[in-house]
Amino acid sequence: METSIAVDHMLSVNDWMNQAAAAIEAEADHLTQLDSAIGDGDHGTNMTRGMRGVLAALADGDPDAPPGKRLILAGKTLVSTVGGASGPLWGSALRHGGRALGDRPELDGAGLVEVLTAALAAVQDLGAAEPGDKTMVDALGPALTALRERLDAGDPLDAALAAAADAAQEGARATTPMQARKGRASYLGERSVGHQDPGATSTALIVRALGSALVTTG
Amino acid sequence: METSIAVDHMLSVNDWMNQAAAAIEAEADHLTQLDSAIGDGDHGTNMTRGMRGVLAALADGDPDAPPGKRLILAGKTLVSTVGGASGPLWGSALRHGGRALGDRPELDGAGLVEVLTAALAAVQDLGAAEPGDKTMVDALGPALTALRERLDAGDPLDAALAAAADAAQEGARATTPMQARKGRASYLGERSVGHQDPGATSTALIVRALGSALVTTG
Amino acid sequence: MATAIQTMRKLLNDPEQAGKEALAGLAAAHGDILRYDAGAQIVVRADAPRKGKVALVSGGGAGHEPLHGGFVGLGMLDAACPGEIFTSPVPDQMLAATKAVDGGAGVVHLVKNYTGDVMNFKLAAEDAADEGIAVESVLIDDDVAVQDSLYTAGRRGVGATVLAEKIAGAAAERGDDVAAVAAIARRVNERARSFGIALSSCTPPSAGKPIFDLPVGEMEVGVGIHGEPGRRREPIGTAHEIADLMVEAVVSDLSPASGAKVLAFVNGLGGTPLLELYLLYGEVERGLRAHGLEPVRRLVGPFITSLEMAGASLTLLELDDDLLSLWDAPVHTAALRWGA
Amino acid sequence: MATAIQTMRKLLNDPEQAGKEALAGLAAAHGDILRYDAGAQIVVRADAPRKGKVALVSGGGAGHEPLHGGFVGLGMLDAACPGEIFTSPVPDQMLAATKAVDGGAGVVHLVKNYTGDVMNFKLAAEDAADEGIAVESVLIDDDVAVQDSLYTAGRRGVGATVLAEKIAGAAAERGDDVAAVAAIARRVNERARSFGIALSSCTPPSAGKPIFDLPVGEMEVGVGIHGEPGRRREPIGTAHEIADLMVEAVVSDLSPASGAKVLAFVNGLGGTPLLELYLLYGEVERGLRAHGLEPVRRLVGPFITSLEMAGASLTLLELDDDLLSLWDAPVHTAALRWGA
Ligand SMILES: Nc1ncnc2c1ncn2[C@@H]1O[C@H](COP(=O)(O)OP(=O)(O)O)[C@@H](O)[C@H]1O
Ligand SMILES: Nc1ncnc2c1ncn2[C@@H]1O[C@H](COP(=O)(O)OP(=O)(O)O)[C@@H](O)[C@H]1O
Ligand SMILES: [Mg+2]
Ligand SMILES: [Mg+2]
Ligand SMILES: [Mg+2]
Ligand SMILES: [Mg+2]
Repeated sequence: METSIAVDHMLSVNDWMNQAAAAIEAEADHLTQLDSAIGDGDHGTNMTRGMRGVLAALADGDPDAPPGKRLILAGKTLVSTVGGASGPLWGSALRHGGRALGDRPELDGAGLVEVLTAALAAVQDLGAAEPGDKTMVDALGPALTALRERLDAGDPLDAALAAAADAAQEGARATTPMQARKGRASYLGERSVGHQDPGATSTALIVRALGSALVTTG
Repeated sequence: METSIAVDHMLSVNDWMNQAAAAIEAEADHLTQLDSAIGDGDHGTNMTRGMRGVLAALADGDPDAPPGKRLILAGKTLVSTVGGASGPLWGSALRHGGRALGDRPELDGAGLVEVLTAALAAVQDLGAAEPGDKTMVDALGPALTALRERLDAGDPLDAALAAAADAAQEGARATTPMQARKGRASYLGERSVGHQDPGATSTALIVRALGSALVTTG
Repeated sequence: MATAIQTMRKLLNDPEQAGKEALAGLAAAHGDILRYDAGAQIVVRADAPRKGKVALVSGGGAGHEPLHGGFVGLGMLDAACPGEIFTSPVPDQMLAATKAVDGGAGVVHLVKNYTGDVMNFKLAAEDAADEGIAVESVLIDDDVAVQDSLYTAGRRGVGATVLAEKIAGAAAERGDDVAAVAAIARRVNERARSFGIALSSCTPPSAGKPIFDLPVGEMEVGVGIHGEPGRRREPIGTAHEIADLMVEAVVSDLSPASGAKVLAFVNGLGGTPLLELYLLYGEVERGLRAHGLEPVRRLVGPFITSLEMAGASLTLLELDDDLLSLWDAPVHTAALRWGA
Repeated sequence: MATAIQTMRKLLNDPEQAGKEALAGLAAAHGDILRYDAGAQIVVRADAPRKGKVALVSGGGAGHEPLHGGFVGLGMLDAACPGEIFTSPVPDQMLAATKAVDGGAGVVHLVKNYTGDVMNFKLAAEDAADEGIAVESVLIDDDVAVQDSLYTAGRRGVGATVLAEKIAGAAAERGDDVAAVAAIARRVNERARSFGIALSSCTPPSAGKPIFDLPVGEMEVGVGIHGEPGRRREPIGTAHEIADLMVEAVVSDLSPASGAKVLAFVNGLGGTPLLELYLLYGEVERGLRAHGLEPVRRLVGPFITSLEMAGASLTLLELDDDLLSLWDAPVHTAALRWGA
């Protein structure tokens, strides 16, 4: 178990992953439907398989591991179980996010900004997507920006997380009119316009799950 | 051209085949539909192809050939163009029917009885179907019986042909409750019950066409 | 009759010409193996006639590709007579094929047991006899879904046709005489049984619509290869259940020796992809072993099809040493090739 | 997520396990050629590793059978890494395969150009380098339906994959070193172009319903092999028109030398039977000759599929003497076999 030293401004990696897995699984059919329109109809299945793997790995893992190590384990598990585009992308995101934390015993708001910064960099490094290319970057980028701005402005973590989640969701919605320039959807050219990107949509779910990962007991 | 020596009691092979071809072609979709239910959905196409071949062969054939030779040519053409079960069966029927006529210059009612007797024998010889097996025999057999009885009773040829056509049609209808014991439909076992036999149905059309083959000019 | 191609999910020009155009394409693609005589409407081995070799001729309706044209070549058929789709060819074709491949050692006709095929081949054999060519006819009737009785058309010829063409073809290649080649083909037929199931209907190009309606979630059990409905309709089973059904049907009818070496042939009906056929094969092998049988040779793929029908059939052949070595002998056709 | 098999016309047990069960069946049917390591989720040549031979590894999502597992064997792949259906495999598989087949002469990864495949193979190559195995990666991107530009994911890898696996496999078999094998594979990719059309959608087992809706009478033009919609939708054309469209697309992009000798590969997408593929091949050959090209080798059949999708693709490879002799070299795999 992670030890939490204060109420409401620390995050549990396990809770985050648990909530994310539940949200992904609940929305799996929808994600697959989105991927059917502009991809190959497997995104819901891919992410479900990956998140189940992550939960199993965390359950089997070292109970005393610090958050960074947990994130690395989660990322490795995604790489090893998902495949497709989303596996290496989210996998590398969490691995690099975890590495950014090093051995720090706790994950607080500032730490999360570092995690998401490293995650976004990893996604862009591997996938070379720019904002506006109709990918998960269009959800992750705005989420990070919103989080950083709210924390910089002194907002409490829960409010900042809510803002980040809204920004990710808004970013996902904003992919609809875009023409895809990366991933499978790019094969469709102009026909990709008018559909919401599945990866951005699942990313918004994962970001939203952070709000349920606040450690409320000390 | 055939020479006709009297009004209304001679038959033209060419007219018979022309009328039969027209009737088959008009009903082709229906025949194929019947064959789809208990066979392989090609009976309309098969018979249409065959009858077209027959018309072409008769048009190319010796204009002075007697009816028997014309029937042999029609039969050979069916054998050579139809394939399937109906090709050899109707082909042999007409070949043997034609042979029964020899070189006789005309085809009258008595001749037609001989033709159909030989035809039915040929069908049963090749296909080994008994009445009640749900095949063309169930239309051809009753037609022959009705024709023979009416002519024996002294009815005029046109009335006898109408009776034969009605008997064939009734015979075809009567195949519906039968369980097929020959041909493809027999593979269905009890599932063949409740469907009218396509070959009996086309046979009724061919018999009915005889009524339009009466030579009315001398 | 003219059917618009817009009613079908098919690559066609004129639906009525589909079979013939496919043969022209087959010949264009495999000119080293075979030639297509469009006039006589036959497919003939490129190097026919082979002097002194018994010639093997088969044929039947089109729509079962690669059967039969795809099996013309070294170690298999000398000629194939393709009819219209699902319609037996006519005697003229069989006679032309017989004459084209006769190398003086006699000709064997491999005939699938369908009323039309049997009657047309019978008329052709009579014609060939008139022309002085000795023809031995072998009837293939391996489909256990159909009750064999004196009062029916008898069992259908299905998957065993492929195996008989391969094995009898090898016997002919090795120099067996006409009686021996025919005997081998008959032995294959005697030692083989098949059973098929369909998950969809199929659409003959000239009909333009499916032969029967089959709702998703149901299967036709005991189908042949002409888009006919099967013996009964059931809710679709798992591959495990379907394999058990097939294995049970063929094994109980064949009654192979316990521990017998068998060739298991899982055939696709045209629209079912290899992923599913291999998945089914795994289940079939499990089922065969559970019956104490030893699969030593396998053939998995769409080799005798029913247009684009979804479904599969199992053919089981009990092997002896001679059948096994003939199966392994070189073959070089469009659809089967090894050792050559 | 659990999808009932009752919603599909498929031979399945658990839809989620379809790919793995098919591999088990493949291995059961072809134990002489390959083995399936279910733990590592890889298919490996039965006699791997081959000491001193460059090893060829490919992989990608399942659902394209016989690609890639059906191409493991002498003269082609040393190992295949099959992902979930339509989902790239994971680096662990590629690493395990690479280690299993490394014969000390280096390993070539043949990677179809899809974001997922490229990224997973990239991570695997990094892992292999960490373990001291030199990996050369070759990207296949032959699909001219997709615009290649710096601002897209680039062209997809489709039919050329089969040809590259065959030809690079032969080069490895003849003893070429790792750079030479990779160079040959790159040459195949450079001299090959593909274009596909779909007449139906397809249904991933775990999704349980078709990826897109395509009314009868329409076709998707410019599709890949993952059930993606194509570049545009049009009323279905005749085989003649479709062949012209395909030939025009690949020839104009490839710009082969006039009079060039070519290999024409007419590929079925899974649900289209051989009758139609040969019919299309005849039209393709006509089209190629009209462009002054000389087809000297052909491959016709379902070799790189999109589950049970109806449709076809054309891959054109401009040959030189070396590519031709490597194409003709012996191959013994489940799906392609000659000379061995
Ligand atoms: N180059 C890329 N950079 C960032 N995200 C990408 C890239 N390519 C694809 N994606 C994301 O991956 C999602 C698709 O994931 P998924 O369906 O699981 O994989 P695949 O496309 O291999 O089937 C897309 O919706 C998109 O958000
Ligand atoms: N043994 C037989 N004797 C008489 N008629 C038969 C026999 N077998 C089949 N038929 C007839 O042939 C018809 C089917 O003809 P057709 O569909 O053209 O040939 P196929 O069955 O070869 O597709 C059946 O409806 C039946 O009337
Ligand atoms: Mg996807
Ligand atoms: Mg019929
Ligand atoms: Mg028929
Ligand atoms: Mg995918």
